[in-house]
Amino acid sequence: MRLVPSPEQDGFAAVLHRLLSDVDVGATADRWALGDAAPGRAVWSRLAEAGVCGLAVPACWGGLGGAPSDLVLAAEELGHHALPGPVAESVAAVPTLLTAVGDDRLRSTWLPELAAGRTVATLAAPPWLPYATDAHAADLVLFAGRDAVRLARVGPAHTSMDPARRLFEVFPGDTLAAGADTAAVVARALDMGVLVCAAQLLGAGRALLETAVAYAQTRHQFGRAIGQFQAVQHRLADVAVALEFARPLLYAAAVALTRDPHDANTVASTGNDPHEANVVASTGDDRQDAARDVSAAKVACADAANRAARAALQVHGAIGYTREHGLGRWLTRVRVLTLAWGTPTEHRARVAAALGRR
Amino acid sequence: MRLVPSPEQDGFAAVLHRLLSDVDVGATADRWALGDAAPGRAVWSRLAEAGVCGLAVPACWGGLGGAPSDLVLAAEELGHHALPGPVAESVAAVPTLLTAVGDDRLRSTWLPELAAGRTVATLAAPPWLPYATDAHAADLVLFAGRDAVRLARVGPAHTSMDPARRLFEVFPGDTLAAGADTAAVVARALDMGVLVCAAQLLGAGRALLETAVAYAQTRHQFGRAIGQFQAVQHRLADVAVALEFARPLLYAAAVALTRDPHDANTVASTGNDPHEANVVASTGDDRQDAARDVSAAKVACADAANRAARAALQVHGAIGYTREHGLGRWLTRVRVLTLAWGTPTEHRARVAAALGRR
Amino acid sequence: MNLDLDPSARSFRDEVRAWLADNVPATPLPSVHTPAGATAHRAWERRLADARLAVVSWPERYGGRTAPPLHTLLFEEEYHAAAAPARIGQNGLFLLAPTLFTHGTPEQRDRILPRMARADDVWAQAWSEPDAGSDLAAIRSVARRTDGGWLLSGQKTWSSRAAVADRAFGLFRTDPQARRHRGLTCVMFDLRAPGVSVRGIQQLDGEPGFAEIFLDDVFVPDADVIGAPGDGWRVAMNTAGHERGLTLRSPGRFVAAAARLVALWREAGDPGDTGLRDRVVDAWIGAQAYRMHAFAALDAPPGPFAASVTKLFWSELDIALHSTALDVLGAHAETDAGWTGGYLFALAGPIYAGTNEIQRSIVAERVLGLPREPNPGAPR
Amino acid sequence: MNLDLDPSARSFRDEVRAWLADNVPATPLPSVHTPAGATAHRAWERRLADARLAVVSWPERYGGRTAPPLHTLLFEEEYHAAAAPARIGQNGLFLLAPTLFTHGTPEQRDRILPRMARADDVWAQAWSEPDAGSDLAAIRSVARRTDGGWLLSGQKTWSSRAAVADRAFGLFRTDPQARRHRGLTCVMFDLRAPGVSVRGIQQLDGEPGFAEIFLDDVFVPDADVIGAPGDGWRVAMNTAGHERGLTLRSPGRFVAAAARLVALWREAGDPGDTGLRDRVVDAWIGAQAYRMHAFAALDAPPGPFAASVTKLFWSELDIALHSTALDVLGAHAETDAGWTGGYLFALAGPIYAGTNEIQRSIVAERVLGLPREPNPGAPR
Repeated sequence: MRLVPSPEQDGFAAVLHRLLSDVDVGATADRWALGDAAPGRAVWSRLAEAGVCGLAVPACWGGLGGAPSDLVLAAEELGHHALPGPVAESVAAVPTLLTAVGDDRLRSTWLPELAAGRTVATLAAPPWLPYATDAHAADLVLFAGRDAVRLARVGPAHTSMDPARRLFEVFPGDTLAAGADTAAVVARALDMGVLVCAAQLLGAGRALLETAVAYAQTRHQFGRAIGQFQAVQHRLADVAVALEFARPLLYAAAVALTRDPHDANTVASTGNDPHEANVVASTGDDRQDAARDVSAAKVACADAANRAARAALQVHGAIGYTREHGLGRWLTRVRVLTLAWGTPTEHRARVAAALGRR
Repeated sequence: MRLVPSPEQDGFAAVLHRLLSDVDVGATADRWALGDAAPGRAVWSRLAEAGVCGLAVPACWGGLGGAPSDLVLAAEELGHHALPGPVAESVAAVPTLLTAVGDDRLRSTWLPELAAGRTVATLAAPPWLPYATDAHAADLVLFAGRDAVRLARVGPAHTSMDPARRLFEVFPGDTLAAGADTAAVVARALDMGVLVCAAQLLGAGRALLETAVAYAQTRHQFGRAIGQFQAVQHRLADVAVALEFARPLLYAAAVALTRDPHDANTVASTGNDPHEANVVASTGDDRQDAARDVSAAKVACADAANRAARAALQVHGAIGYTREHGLGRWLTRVRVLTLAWGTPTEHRARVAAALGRR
Repeated sequence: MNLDLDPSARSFRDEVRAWLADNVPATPLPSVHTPAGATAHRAWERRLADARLAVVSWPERYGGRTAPPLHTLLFEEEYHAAAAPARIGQNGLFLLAPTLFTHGTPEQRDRILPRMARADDVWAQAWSEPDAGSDLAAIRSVARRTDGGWLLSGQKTWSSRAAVADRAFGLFRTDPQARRHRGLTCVMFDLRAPGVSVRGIQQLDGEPGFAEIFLDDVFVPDADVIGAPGDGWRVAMNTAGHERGLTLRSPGRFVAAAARLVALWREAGDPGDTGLRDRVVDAWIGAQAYRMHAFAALDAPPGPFAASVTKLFWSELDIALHSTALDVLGAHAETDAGWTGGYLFALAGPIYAGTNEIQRSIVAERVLGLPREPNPGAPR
Repeated sequence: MNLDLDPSARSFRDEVRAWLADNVPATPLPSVHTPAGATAHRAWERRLADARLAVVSWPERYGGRTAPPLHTLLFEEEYHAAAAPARIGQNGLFLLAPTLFTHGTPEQRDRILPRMARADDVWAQAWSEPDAGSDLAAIRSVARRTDGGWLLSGQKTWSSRAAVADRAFGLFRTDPQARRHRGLTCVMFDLRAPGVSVRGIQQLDGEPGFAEIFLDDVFVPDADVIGAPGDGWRVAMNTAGHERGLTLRSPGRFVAAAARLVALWREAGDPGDTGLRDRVVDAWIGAQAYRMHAFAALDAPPGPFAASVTKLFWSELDIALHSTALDVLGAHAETDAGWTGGYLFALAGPIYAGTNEIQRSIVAERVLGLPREPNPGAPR
């Protein structure tokens, strides 16, 4: 991994973009919102065929043993299309957890199924994830405490501001792993989830900007395209700047997670690119560096995506405020992902701690 | 006092505006910056003749016994012209202190002189005022602790970001008053200073907006007046909105200070206007209400003035960045007054305390 | 919020407060946009009208009390503080009625206002069209002259309340030769008349608050034209001022929302998070500013474009306030339908009643006096 | 900030760090804008040049090391982290030199660059005129053909470093018939030549960083024209890209400022103020973002208008960073000349090198592909 995607990674992202463009993700999300996960699970299977679901699963368990940067590229496309479902949980956090905790029986049961897209997993991990997202559509539900990983029993559901999302209370069940070593694994697995969440936000922000630009090019008022008005031009320019400078933080966070020693099981093989090593600001504590850089990426991607959301709605006007138009799928997703996987305030506090003061 | 100035108050403001327009305040400020207070003191005398310096001095000590709202109107004009000098100290805080503490000898010595503009006073009151502003040009320097008022000895000077301002370290000297009663008087006197500071900020913000509008009307680039570009139009519109909604908070704060019982010595006579009573949000604790409303006004006026400053500089471009143009007098004054007399954070904390939580 | 009021205002305020305490339903009514909800809200309006609280500022003959503007502000504060039901009649009460007081005939007022005050007639507004959103002067719907009246044809959209309303008012082109602002006429029409069809539009917040209205040779009598034919733009601008200003979005609404935010923060906010505290404080200050601004306006009547200044302020305040509430709730926010619904509704604020971009241009050119943007079709 | 580098980069970085530790003056040099300061800064540049650190990316024949771009980024990081002196030669080194590498002749490079690298010649830029600020194409200063060269006349303003510089470069109108962007030519001239007078302009931050230049039939030979006569706009746009991008305002500058802000906050900031903490963190994140963006650009060369995106980012970051520092200091801020001076200088960021309004229009139209604003004289 470098701070720009490799040609192979760009190709992978392009494949996913075509795959999701061919699917009616909007209709899938509407069905998902009604509690019908079948079309969504079908998309999930196709994504698994393309390799998305096995990126965080080691090759020995049927996965691809990809790097965090591969996850970032994939998640950005999933966010770009506002795909519903427990993406960060099932594609990143849970496989990372299961790879490092428990026993081989557990791994052989779940990891190949996750990689193949036949199993979808979700996760509660208070305080960042007080609920398990979309447990109704998941086959495996975990509960991660600070230093323990447990199976979870699913409780009552809550509707979300994002219609294509349902949140479930969970109760801790059988313990899979506990203790000091587990704490480090949990921290790393959650950071993988945060990384994927940040990538989804960046992708969603990019989609919102693209949609707003396209609309501003064609919508006419006062005898000209609204994209000719400075108010529209300058607002979208600011969005472009925010997205442009969030992306390198996201890629840098992926590099930092690659260097994190708790990564041994999955991506150690990618850590030796000399160029990559050039660009990481190291304090000598790889775990803290990774936490800091992941948090910085989440803050910046959420900020950029929220700017994009506000701007895109304002450019669209009333039409963007209708369910029918579909812009709302991105608007609500962005707001929800901003507060999930750690709020901006919580992530800023982590950066502050790394800067030497809480 | 009502939430809009009376015709008499508008007339008073107009007199001050003419008076200060006839003076070359810019040249006065330049001399003041060089340590020559004489021209500034001459302006001060003329302001005293117009009644400004006696507003917070009771009639029995040679003043006008004006209401806080009168001070607001006057201070807004002084801020509008960016007059140098310890305005809030000498016109509001120190007379309020001296009226309520110490003995008649002290009052007879200082209050008539202050009202006549022959004496200029300044004040240190940590943490809001760690230094005494412009002590080199003052005849009386006080030090206000939480529950004590002392004379101050003047120490080393520091230059300020605002060239027409010099800050002096002070050391507490003879005690003029101390004790629980004094604490309430100090709190009220400082709030009178904050009120005047907020009014200066609002006036400065208004001046910055006026200057920017005038420049945008005449400066041409790309074949048209720059005020025809939406980027300029919309930015200045936002400044106008901020100023428009800061003003009623300022006037409401003046009403709240009028109702504060510690006001007995100076402005009790104006507290019975039935209309005025309509509009004050009361919690039953007049001191806390006054503190809350003064803080809200300072926050809003500082915010509006800072927006005005940023916008005015941007509209002017490089010419506004030169000393020669004079815009800088308002730019630096606004920044300095924002942090003096309590920072926005400190004032928000006071509002929060009044809302039931620190 | 206690106000020390003169005896008349205090007595009015106390009456309103007591009546609301006795009468506001303990459980919220169903959504105003559903059939059951519409029925319940109409019944609520009749109870308000029976207490002579529906339209306190109107003359008594139309159901009001000829109350001074101060009383209207106090009524709104109490109404929102009590979390009383949404006003199903709001488009009539706050937009059409002020227009009729200015531009209507005595006959129109006598015929329309008493029924409006009791929600016997619920009104929708029908301004926008698919190609005339921000650019309202681009209206294409027409009113053609016919015997004793006009025949309306065309399509309206973003029509608030139309799905549950009885009647609507809007702008139609009566002179097809005239360009843009000219040749427009303000017309009232029956939403159940032959030739009218209404289709609800579901909003982001889940409510079908908007509708499209399709009109095909819908007859309206001359008596239902407001102002002179061809003078519709002037009439509409008068209405827009009310829409942008404090008649539709009164300070009481934001003062009540800020009080709820403060309560939420005290209950659920991280006490160590001073950044959050500062944003809660700023929302409270903003609501107070709007409130004090409105009280001040009682003594110093605002200028002709003041509603644009006001609209910019409350629409941004509303978003900041609700956004802060979501951040107080943190990871739990997305499950709180009350605050998330309020947030999504707030996001529409900078769009409806004339986008904030339009308002900023109006403030710049009409209030500040900046030179006009070179613009072939500005609606100002 | 430790970087794990490949051996060549590490060795270069270590050399730079060690040299700066040994050579950066313990007390800051006098202001570069004073005569004494200019002399001291020229001497400093010669020491840098003697260590072959003045222009590491340039070819060796001009005084450089032909170092890769990564080394330039590392040099800048070390230079700013060491709080080394301002570069008196910056307008030449970072603006004119890249222009000469693209548009200059070998003769010009041989003649000009070695002297520039040693500050034997200090260069000023002379773009703006009183009526051509944002609208650079409105330039009126002329270059009239004469025997063997050109005669320059007119007035330039906002000329950085002109008060202490030896030579300057700027745009002049060589074809009086051509309109706006056409008929302009990029010319170098001697600030001490007959017919030139320079007047310093005092800035808000107290420094005379700008000057006005008055030209009255100043002779320049043909050899001092950059590019073809009439092709000046294209040459100038190339220079402007460098001015807006990371050659003039490198990430190292902001990374160092953010580190100083973090240190200030740890030392003087209220530890209970999480709002302040969040702003310090945002400034640090912003500096990191710029840094990572620059490293990424080593592998994926940026598009033609990337410098506009970059300029918007660093100019806003600089203001936020310094504004936060003032708030860390609170009531004591105004007496801290270092941070207040930095704040005032940051305020100029959205103005110079093309106002941010111009940059936003460029990003919207050239990067995002929005339709062009109807504009008689856009310089893009």
